[in-house]
Amino acid sequence: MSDGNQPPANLKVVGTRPIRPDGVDKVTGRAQFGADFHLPGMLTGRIKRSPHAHARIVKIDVSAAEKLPGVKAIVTGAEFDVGAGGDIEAGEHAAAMKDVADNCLANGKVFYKGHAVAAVAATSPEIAAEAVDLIEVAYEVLPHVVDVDAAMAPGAPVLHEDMFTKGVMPKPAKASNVAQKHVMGRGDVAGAFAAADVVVEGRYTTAAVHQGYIEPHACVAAWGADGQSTIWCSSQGQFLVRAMTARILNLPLSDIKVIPAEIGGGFGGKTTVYLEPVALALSRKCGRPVKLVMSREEVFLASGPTSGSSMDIRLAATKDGKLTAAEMTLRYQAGAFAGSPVNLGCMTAFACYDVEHLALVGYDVVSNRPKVAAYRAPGAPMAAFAVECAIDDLARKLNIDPIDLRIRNAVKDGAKTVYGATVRHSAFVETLEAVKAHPHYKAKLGPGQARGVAAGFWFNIGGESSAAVHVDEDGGATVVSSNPDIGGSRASMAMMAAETLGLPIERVRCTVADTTSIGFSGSTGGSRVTFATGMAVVEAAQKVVADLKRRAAQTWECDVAHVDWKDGVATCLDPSKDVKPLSLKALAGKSARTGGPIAAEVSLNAQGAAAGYGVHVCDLEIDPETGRTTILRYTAAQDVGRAIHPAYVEGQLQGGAAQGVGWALNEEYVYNAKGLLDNASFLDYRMPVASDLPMIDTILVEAKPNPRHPYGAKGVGEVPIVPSLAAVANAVSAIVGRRMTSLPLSPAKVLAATRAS
Amino acid sequence: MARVVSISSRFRDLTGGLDGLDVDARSVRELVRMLEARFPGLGALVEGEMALAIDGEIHQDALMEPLGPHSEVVLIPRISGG
Amino acid sequence: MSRKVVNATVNGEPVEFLAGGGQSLLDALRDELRLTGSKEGCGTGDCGACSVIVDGRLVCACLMLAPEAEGKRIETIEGLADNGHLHPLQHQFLEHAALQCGFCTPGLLMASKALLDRNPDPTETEVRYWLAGNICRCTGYDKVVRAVMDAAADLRQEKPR
Amino acid sequence: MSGVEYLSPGSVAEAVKALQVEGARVMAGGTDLLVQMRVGRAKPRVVVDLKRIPGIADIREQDGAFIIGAAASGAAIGEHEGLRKAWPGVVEAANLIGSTQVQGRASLGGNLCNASPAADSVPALIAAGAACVIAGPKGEREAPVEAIQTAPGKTSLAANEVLVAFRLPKRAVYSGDAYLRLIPRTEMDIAVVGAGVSVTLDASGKCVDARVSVGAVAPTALLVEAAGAALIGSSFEEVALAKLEAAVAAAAKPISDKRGTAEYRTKVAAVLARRAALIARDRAKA
Repeated sequence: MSDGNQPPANLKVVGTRPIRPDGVDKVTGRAQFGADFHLPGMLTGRIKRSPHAHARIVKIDVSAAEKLPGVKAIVTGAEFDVGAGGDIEAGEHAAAMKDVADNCLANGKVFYKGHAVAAVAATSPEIAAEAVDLIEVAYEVLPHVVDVDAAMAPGAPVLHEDMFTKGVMPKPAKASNVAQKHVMGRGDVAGAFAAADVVVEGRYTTAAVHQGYIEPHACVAAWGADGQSTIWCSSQGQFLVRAMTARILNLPLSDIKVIPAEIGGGFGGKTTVYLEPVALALSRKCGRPVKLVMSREEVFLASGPTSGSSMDIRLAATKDGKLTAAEMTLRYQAGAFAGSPVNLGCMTAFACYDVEHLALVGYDVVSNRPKVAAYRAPGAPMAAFAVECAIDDLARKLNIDPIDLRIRNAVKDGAKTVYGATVRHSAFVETLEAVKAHPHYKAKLGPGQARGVAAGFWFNIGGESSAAVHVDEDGGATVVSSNPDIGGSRASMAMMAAETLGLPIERVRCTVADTTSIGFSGSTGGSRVTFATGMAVVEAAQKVVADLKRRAAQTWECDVAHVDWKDGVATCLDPSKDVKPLSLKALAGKSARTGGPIAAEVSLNAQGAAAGYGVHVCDLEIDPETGRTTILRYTAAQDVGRAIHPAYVEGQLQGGAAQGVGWALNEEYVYNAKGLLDNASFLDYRMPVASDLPMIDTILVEAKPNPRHPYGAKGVGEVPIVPSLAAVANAVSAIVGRRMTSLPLSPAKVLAATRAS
Repeated sequence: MARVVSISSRFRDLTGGLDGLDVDARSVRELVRMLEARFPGLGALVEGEMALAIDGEIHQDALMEPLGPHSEVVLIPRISGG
Repeated sequence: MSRKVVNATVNGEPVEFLAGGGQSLLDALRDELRLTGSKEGCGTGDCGACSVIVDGRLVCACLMLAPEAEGKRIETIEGLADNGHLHPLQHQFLEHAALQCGFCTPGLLMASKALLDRNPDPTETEVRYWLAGNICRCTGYDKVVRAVMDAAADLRQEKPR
Repeated sequence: MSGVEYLSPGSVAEAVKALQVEGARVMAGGTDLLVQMRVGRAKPRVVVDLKRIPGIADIREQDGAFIIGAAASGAAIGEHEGLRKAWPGVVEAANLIGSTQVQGRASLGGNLCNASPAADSVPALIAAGAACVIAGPKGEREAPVEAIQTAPGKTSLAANEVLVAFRLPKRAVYSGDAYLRLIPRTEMDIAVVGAGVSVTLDASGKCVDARVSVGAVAPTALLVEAAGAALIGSSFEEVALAKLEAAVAAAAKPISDKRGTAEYRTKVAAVLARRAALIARDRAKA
């Protein structure tokens, strides 16, 4: 569909709120997640992990562990043989496979507490645990660094002797912890600042935070004697797991079948591998299936998180509130290996606003922390925190309503972003206006309460997807999706197919296929599934409809152009024919005699994804004597194109906002003086619980459906975490009476600031 | 003449510090070939690892796209997400 | 390893299984009885994904030793639906889209059942505090709380007091 | 956890006997012990589960005093109306331990003997003047709650002693207690600071007796006698409350850790003690 076409009106299924096809499985305990598989003869795997923040591995002695009865296999990083080929797209960037392999099992050096060093497979969990204790690793402990600014400072312990900052001319002579420098911008920033009526500036920091999915990483791997293997696992992409596992063990893709389990949350954190290559290496060594499941402590120590950051920002504006220039330096922790999403931070920082003169510098910095993984709009929330706080300062300084100030500067269609894309089909202004008109924004605040507002942006993407639609002989249909269903996508896939076929939603089911049963697909991530895989589903359904029309025409002996398809029924438009309409059910029942099974599979590379914009409003109060914050009211508005299943779209907004509130108030990776993570548990990591939050109101702005998607969908999953950090921080700052620049806004920090101001 | 600009520092590394250049290419495939000829490694980088914004539209995999006589091509990192 | 025979009632059925002295009830349910509906999110009582009801009390199955189950009446998610008929809580969770990934859902449902068993008309605040031990990372709790409140209303209609 | 033996003695004497074995650990609710076993911090050879001992989880009133079995769950304590009325501070402290699920299991005995400086029920029990009934090979003895914890994770109980019950004294008229804690979230956290206060007033509302205890500001919960003394004789005027705050701040010797800084803990301990004192006073008047 080309630009300008509006998606069809009078939809029967799209936009309704049916029960998801996999719902009953998930409320009855029947759904099988990663750790729920059990095979005959299955062994339990367990991983030996580094107790140090930074150390050279001098020797790994597995001889005592090997002798323990019940131990069937032990592997170390030496087992890996990263095959040739380029990097693999994963999460927020192309994953350097050597790094992914070294992260799965260390190669010569450990870079953080919890870094995997060796793994065992044994006949019971108890024996596996004992064997891990018996593996002796001799370390030469090295100086460590965990803070991003400290890691950049001269004299900091260098993690990788072969890391020479990319993007710097000339190439640096000395290795450092700065993996890459990104520079982007336009215009005459210095001139614009010189001419500015008003300038605001600040230095902001955010803590590393974990995605916090409740299901720990889990898999079962079974090596076959013929070299063909099967992996059952919970991930955001079965094809990604296959690609990475194959590369790390240097195996052909067709010899690995990955069966996606239900996935207990991911938020980006399951767009890489930690366990699967290890489990398969163990299984290969002993010929028995091996199950590997992380403990919660291991999840915190060795998976995720996203970058902590430190940022400097300056904004220039005219006295009537027009932003004229901005400059920003972003320093993001990458963890142990290069690859923070700082480039995406730079690209998204000012994506909401039309700013003529821009200068952005980003640094991707390694330190002795776990390698970061994608987390919901990777890189964007931290940058938005700084930008939206600075804009709040500007609104205060100019005494302009914060929404009016944003409307004044909002990007509109046709504007050029700093990263080269032209803004299209955007409803950011409409979203801001919707918030301004909402009762929440007009509600009076009580004494001691304050309101924060902030906006956020995410690109949304398309990409490679496959889907099939099978018409059953009784007139129902099955959709075969290529993407793990992380938040209800079976429902949206089935709905789009039902809409296209003209079937009631109850007659369409959806299954998620393994790597051998459907064409390739990118991962469930980047807010791409409803858009891209949805497009494949609709195209497959359209092919089915074309086939059904052809069969009807054949039956009626008329021209297919004279067959109309509506609400699941073919009608003959040829007035010379006296025939009764044929339903999908009737056509399906006769499929054997009209050409055989009715099915279509479509693989495509979806283009034309439209970006999303969100605006959040947060009311809160603070106990002035303890610094504790209570969120009183929260509203999240978003430009969603068109909501296929509005309840699940609302759920994305609410869930993203809740994660952002956690990021703003309490969540953080806490390190001790030895560089060891000190709060690797839900207890001390402190994610929001039910009593921490109010209801979260949502406003779905459907002013600009994306004409590049058959039903107008835009990605919705990532945007809602982006505005929330600053929405909270702006309200807290208003109460405290000074700008709060460092997340999390823990009670101690807030109390200290309250007393100081 | 298509105008090629980049927001990636990898581009700058391979071009000896350039932020942009003009290339007389009619398609992305031709562009990749010409970039590779001029700056060894750059064509491969563009083909293998970069997304392209061509006249304002992002293409994650742009190799088959045509270029107009005055197309603006911005090389950007591939975007994925959580 | 010293394993003992444990006799208990699970979802109304008598069961017999072998339990190690240090084994958790959660491991016994999942590994011995293959009732994998109860999930392990943390193993330390901080997430509630393994919530089950033992002799009428809501507990984390990860914080109870399997041999303690001797003689106890255990209710798990697998027994919440009555002969294939969904419990009003299950029904309302689906109606409200109160689950996204569904991993915390069994625990949330069992915790909610324990609440409604003793408080048929809870306030929003009571629901939120009762469920504070059940972490959900997907939904922000909004739809979960609404589903529990509506299920409570359904149950009150079913069984007028 | 291979080779852990589980024992569930049917009497206190059997339990004491079971504890003679090297590496034996008492379990009441198990909500701390199982976590420690899970993360490898505790490696008991024998787990001695008290819950099958008759009466060990009972709560009973005896001439106005209350006997709370060491293994009575938080939920059972919260449901006991008489106890709730007489000792609301103790009950609210017990009910703050963990989630609803943890409440189904966690006990006062476990909370005390786990010997965490941040245990919620301990300051409330100390403020209440509660005594412990302890059984050992030589029979029973009693000790005040504040005499049990000696250091983080350490108690004054001998290896073969079992805490059987708590005895809460008979309530005077015009008396009340309260417990407050500070956590960053609303639920599920370990106390950053906790404060328990119990007061007795005369008919005019003047304080005639007061005990103030704070948690998570020292290696063990503290009984701050000077803070109690600050209230006695006062009618909770600002001067007396300021004195109470100063006494608490002076007594607090906190550490800085992942849960809070020493400075913050000291400040907030004083704030919470004052707030708890006022709630206790209001309850005493009611």
